[in-house]
Amino acid sequence: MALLLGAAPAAFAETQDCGSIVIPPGLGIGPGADVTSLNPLLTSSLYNQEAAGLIFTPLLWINRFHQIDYERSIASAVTTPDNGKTYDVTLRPWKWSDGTAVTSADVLYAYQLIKALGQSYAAYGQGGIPDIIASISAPDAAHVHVALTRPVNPQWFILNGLSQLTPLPQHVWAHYSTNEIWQAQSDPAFFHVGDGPLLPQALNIGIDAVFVPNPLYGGTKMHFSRFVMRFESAEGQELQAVQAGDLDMSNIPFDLYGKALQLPGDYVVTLPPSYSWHELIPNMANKATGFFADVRVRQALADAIDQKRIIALAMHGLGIPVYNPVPPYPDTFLSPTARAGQYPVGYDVAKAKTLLAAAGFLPGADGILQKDGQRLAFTLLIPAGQPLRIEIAESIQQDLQQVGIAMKVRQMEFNQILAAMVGQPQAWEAILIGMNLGAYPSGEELFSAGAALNNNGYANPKMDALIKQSTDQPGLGGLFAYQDFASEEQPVIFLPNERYSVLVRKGLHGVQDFLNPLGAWAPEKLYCTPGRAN
Amino acid sequence: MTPVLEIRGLTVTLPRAGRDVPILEDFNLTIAPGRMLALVGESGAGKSVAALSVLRLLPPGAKISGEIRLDGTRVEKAGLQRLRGAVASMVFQDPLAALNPTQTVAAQIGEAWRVHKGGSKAEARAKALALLEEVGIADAATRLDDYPHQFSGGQRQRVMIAMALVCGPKLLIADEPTTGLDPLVAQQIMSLIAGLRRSKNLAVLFVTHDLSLVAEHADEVHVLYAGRSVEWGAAKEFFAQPRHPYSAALRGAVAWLGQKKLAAIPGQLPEPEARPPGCRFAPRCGFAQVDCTRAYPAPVQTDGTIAACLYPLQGRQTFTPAAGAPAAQRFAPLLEVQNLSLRYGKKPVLADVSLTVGQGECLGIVGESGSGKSSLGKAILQMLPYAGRVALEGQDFAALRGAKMRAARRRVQVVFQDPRESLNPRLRIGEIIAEPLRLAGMKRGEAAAKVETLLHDVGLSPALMGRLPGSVSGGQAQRIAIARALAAEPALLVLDEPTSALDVSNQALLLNLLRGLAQERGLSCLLISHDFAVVSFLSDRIAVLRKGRVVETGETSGLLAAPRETYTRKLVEAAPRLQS
Amino acid sequence: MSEKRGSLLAGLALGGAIALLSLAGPFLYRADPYAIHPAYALRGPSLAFPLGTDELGRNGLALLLAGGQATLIVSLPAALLAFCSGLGYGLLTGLGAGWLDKILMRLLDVFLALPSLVVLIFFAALVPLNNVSLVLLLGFLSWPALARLVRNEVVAQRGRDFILAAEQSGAGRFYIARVHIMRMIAPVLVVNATFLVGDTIFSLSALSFLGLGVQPPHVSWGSSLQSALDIIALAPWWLIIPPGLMIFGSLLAASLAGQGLVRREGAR
Amino acid sequence: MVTRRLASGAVSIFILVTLVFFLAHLTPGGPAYSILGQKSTPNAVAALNARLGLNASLPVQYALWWKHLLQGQLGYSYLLNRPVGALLWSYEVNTLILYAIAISLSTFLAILLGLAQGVWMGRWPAQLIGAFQLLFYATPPFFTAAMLILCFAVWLGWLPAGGIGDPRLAHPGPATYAAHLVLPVVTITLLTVPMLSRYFGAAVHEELEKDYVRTARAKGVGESAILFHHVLRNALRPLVTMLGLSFPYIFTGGVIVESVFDYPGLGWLLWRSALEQDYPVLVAIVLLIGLLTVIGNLLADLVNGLLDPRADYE
Repeated sequence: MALLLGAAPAAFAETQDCGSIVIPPGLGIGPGADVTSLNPLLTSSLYNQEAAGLIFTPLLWINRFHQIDYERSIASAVTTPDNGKTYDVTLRPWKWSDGTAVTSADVLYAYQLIKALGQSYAAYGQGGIPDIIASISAPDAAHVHVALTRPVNPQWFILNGLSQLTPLPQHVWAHYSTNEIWQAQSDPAFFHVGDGPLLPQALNIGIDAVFVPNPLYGGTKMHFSRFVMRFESAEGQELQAVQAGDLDMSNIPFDLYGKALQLPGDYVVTLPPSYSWHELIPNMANKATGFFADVRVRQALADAIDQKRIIALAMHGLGIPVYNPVPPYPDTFLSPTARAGQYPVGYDVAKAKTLLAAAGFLPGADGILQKDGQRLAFTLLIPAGQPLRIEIAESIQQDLQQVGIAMKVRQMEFNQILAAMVGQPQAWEAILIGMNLGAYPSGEELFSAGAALNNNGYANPKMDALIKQSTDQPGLGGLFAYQDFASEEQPVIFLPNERYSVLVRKGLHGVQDFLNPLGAWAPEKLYCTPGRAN
Repeated sequence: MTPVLEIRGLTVTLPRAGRDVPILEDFNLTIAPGRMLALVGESGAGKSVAALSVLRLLPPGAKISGEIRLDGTRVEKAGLQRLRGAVASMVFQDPLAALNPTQTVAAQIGEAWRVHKGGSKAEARAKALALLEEVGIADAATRLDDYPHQFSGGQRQRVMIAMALVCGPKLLIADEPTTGLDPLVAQQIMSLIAGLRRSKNLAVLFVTHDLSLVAEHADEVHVLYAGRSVEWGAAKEFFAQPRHPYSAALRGAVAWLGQKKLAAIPGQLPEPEARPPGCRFAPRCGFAQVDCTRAYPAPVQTDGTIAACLYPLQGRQTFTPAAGAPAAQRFAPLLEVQNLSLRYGKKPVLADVSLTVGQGECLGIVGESGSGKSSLGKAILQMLPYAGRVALEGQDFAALRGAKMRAARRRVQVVFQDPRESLNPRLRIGEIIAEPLRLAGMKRGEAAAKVETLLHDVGLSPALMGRLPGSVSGGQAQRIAIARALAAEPALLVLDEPTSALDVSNQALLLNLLRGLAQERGLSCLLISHDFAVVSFLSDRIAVLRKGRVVETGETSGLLAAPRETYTRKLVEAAPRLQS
Repeated sequence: MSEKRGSLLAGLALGGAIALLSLAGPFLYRADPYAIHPAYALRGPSLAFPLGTDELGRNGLALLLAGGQATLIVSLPAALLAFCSGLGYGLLTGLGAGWLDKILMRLLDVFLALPSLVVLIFFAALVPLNNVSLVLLLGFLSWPALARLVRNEVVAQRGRDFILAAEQSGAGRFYIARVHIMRMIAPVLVVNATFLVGDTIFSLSALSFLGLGVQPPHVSWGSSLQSALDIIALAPWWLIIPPGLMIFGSLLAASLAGQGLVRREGAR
Repeated sequence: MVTRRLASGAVSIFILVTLVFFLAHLTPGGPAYSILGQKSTPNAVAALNARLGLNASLPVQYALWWKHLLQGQLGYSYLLNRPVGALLWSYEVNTLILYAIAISLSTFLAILLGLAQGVWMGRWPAQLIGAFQLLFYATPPFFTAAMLILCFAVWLGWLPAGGIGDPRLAHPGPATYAAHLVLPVVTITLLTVPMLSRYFGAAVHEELEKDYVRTARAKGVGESAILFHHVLRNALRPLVTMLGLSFPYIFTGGVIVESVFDYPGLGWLLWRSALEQDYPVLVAIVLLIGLLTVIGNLLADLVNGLLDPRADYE
């Protein structure tokens, strides 16, 4: 599955300073939303992470292929002498924007702040942080020693856990209480000291977030003097804005992809898909839809749904089918069978029908399958007002109709769906939602029994064991076995992930490298050539 | 000396239901400077149309033919504005509606001045002040910046007159200026107009339906009936002996003071669309002959006035008032009202009113507007909360509740002033009259029969049962209201200004009907009115009300002959009396 | 007279045509509105698809007819519900005792100032969204305006002489309401009933902006218009104009009929 | 008079705010889920609710809210982490600009059309205006908006389809800010003019039939002088009352216009805060709407008091 890597970067024509760059949050990820917090520990939304990532350089920068790019990380090396229980991190000489050196104390401070925030910490539990750490110490200014409570798969802990310990300006933040830090999370003045490429100048509610280059930034210099994240809240408007010169880049809504291609001057960059997928969560805990507990029903659902048609119709061809819990791009963590494209499930209406028959479902008078009185019918909840999700749901509804499953669709406010999903198992039957993953696609938070994000009552001892192996045993063997078994189990019905395209204004380049599907931006990669009206 | 106003062969048509209907036909009139001509007729006779056509103020769609000359010059569409207010100006019936509610008096009078004479605002203001003093507004200087609603009815009419005379016109056209005013105030306005006439040598065209009003002031009288002139000439001659039967009948129908018998004019005033051929009064005329109906009679110069009648009245038929009222009988008490007082919010309306109404007796309540007479009626009808004791046949209303109260209230029924308002426009007449019967539980069939007899009792044909109130005249509507009241078989009938919204002929009919009913059924009634003559015609005893207090009560003829209180004497003098 | 009756007839004719088209349409034009034809997505009008296709390639005309059916079977009963509750509330306020009038009027002011959006989201979350709940929801949105109108009209009529006369003969409050008040406020009621129909259709279409109206794959005029708005940059005029005109047509029919009735009743 | 009116207005607002406060809190879901999104886990939600003070009992939260209000604080927006006061003001400015232009334009047009309709009642100009009123009265705002965008933004490309050109940004100067305003203003105008002009036309026609106009003519005053000195002033009174009363109606229309044009005004903020259950912002906006409605009515009555000395406006 060769993936188009977008236009090869133009030859190094004579570059010029870009002046102001204005882009919306959520480029390559989804419809943007306002930036509401600049604190990396409190940013629950991807859009906030993009903004915080500009101010603070991460301990470990994870690139598009989920490998650590030490060029852009503050850590210069991470070693695990006992292969999984203790870790030594060496820091690179790095400076805060006020000249103070970035030291191991800043890393320790970040850890203590995460501990203090407890459940309020946005990524609590991810990669085991913070409970998995038994002790953390700073032998000297350039080294951090971490000892865990138990030996784990180093790749899992480094990529998902250790990467969270972004050094924070202890000499500035220590004066404030945790509550004050929480309260000031959207106040640019609080973040005047940072070690990332940019510093926040203003956060105008409902309008934009303005950044300026960090004078003491250790990395390569920026090619612009002002970086503005503009909050356009409707995708339709963004195309218009790029043409009008209000924006330098914008997502292209799928339906408008054809039109975007013909726009004069500006050019389209199609990005690799973000590290996420869509999923149809069948609720096994709800008595009304007990039939989801039968794996054959779930497999039949996966076989009945034509993912290619969804990609063609809803995503206008810009998407990749997903059959297991490891997104196929990048293929770093794909199991050999997945890499070869052999999945236990796939669009096969006949197979779906035989599976359902084997599971004991017989067609009722209205053509809908039923088993001892219970019709194979359920209502799918989808977030209101999102055309992409509506079209996916409508396509699935038609597919399931063919195999005798009746699915009704209902739109609901996003936060009400989440509330039902997390707190009221009897209040929902199935939900269509997207799921983003950390750098190491382990499933300990998703599918192990009672996991934080396991909301549909799925529990399977073999799945728990495999997940444990993928997080605790070194090497990728565990991960491969887990993903193959999950593909067979379909704890949630995996659905295609969309590939966003970005419309870029004439004269602006380096977009491909600037955008990293995991959400971190590299602003220094952007440069301009003449002919760009500023 | 050229006449101020000459009207030759004036015919005016108005669009009604898609057709142009002649309202006024072949109307001729001349008024010399300083003379007052009274244009008299019942509503619908076309007198207002005549007045409005002088200055072309007719409603849109009106078509006019014939010639009008003002101070010698022909009135044309062009140059109309120059004439209006300068050569001739008008005063209307309802002064509150005729004045702009949101502009000060000074501004509105000033406007009349500046439209013709220009000049500065201050100059106009001074002129307005002068005129206000001239028309008798007390301390006019402080009232200049007041608004119309801050003046009484009479004062507002004075303001209108000031506005009309500010540019010193030669002719004042007054369209029923005193209708709707209390008799005392009306008399003051009449004397004001008469005074101005003399002091400014002003010609006045005075339009009215009330003969008694103009008897003392008019130099000439011109009577209109159904759009045609029937009689015109010197006032002295006219009042001495009206020559046209309609003029005579009109005089007979007016309730002069002390009159015990009213000569009601039979039949109805014809609608403009359905005017009979020949003499239009023939169908209702006592002296009509066959040839009256062939062609419209040419005007004939009699030894007094000119009359358009083939058989003008000769000799001196005088109208002698009937003999004195029957001796006062003693009546057993039916309604007792003791120290009744009543307030609207904080404003006191009635204070310590006591009176009694005997079995079969008719008690009159006379008072000017604002005296609280209507409130007294409503209090007795239990429609308003009050303090004090009201008892019917010994039973105090205050002690009653629920069904007992409802039964007691049924025994007191009411007839309101405005016939249009007292009937639900969307209910059939049969249903309206049957309402009290249906409320008492009577079946539909039985009620219908009762309604027919009631209609007969009030002199209406049962054919009206299926029709809606909108299709009957004011007089007929009032009689339907009476029928409804009788349906409840009341012991006491409260009549709140029953005749003041009616035409003279309908008034006479109604008063005779009420009188007949009272005698036949031994019905006791409470007649409330500001018109002393109407009250004196019906009631056995009269109570005079002033600012919420009973000033004097007494047997009718005694009170008329020798009123004890000065206020009562002034009221009696203002009432229309037969000119001997 | 002709001009008054003219607009009434025009309104009824237009309203009748739209109702007929929407209620009978789906049976006449057999195409399945929800069948997806990927190959024909977003096509302009053609022989196969007289009103073009939407972004999933579904038949535009079939969607319009199905949308009409969905819109009318919800908005007409909702208008009836709003009419009855508005009338009831208005009569109660107008005829009830003084203190009751004060309280109910105060409550009415609150409802009129309350942004319907908040109420909608509250009910939409609690009540399962089906046609019945939509009727209740829409009914709830439109009754306050009528209630205030009825109350003011009743208070105006309450003091009139013929009512005082009826009370004098022992008429109770219900008799007065039934015989006198209803006949007097009939013109106001009739006129506003027609405007109410327009309002509910409009509100249902507005609801779809919140994703609360008719649920996918079913469509209402409002939801098709709304999804067309999402891709307005592609100028899919065949997806915007037909549903828009249908809503516009029904509102126009309602106000034409209402206008005609106003003049006819007003003339008396 | 004014105090009594303000008191009853205050009572209405109190009920309104209380109703919305409890209604919003009782709606299932909650701001925590909007904030956490996919990362909503039971513990994270509980911790966030604790921090936002949402797990206190409702009456306690309600009392707290009033305490803060009385101290002049409107609380903190959960989603935008900003004090509500500043937040409201930045959105309100946009709405005020939009409404100021739209309503003054509509009133001006309404008076012109109303006058023409009143004076020529029955003749062709009045019927033409009547037809215009009927047509646009029946047009739902989002259909008008859709057609305007289709014609001017997409086909002709003269105007932006929506959003707001912020004057403070380097690229879009005041010109583009104005360009973004055109279509929303036109939509609101087409929404309000039919209603206002029909109302005003009827008032003008009614005044023209009144007796004092005949008296003015009898004084020799010219027709146009009568129209502007006498009739216009008295006909304005019902229009002013109508404007005072129509604030909620225009605001609801505005919410739709702002969301269709994605114009970040108060209506749009109400829309979002209601969807994402950002309670402090939602309740603050409702409080603001209540205040503006009561003040709007009061202002209308005061202005009418000036126009008509007769009524001591109760």
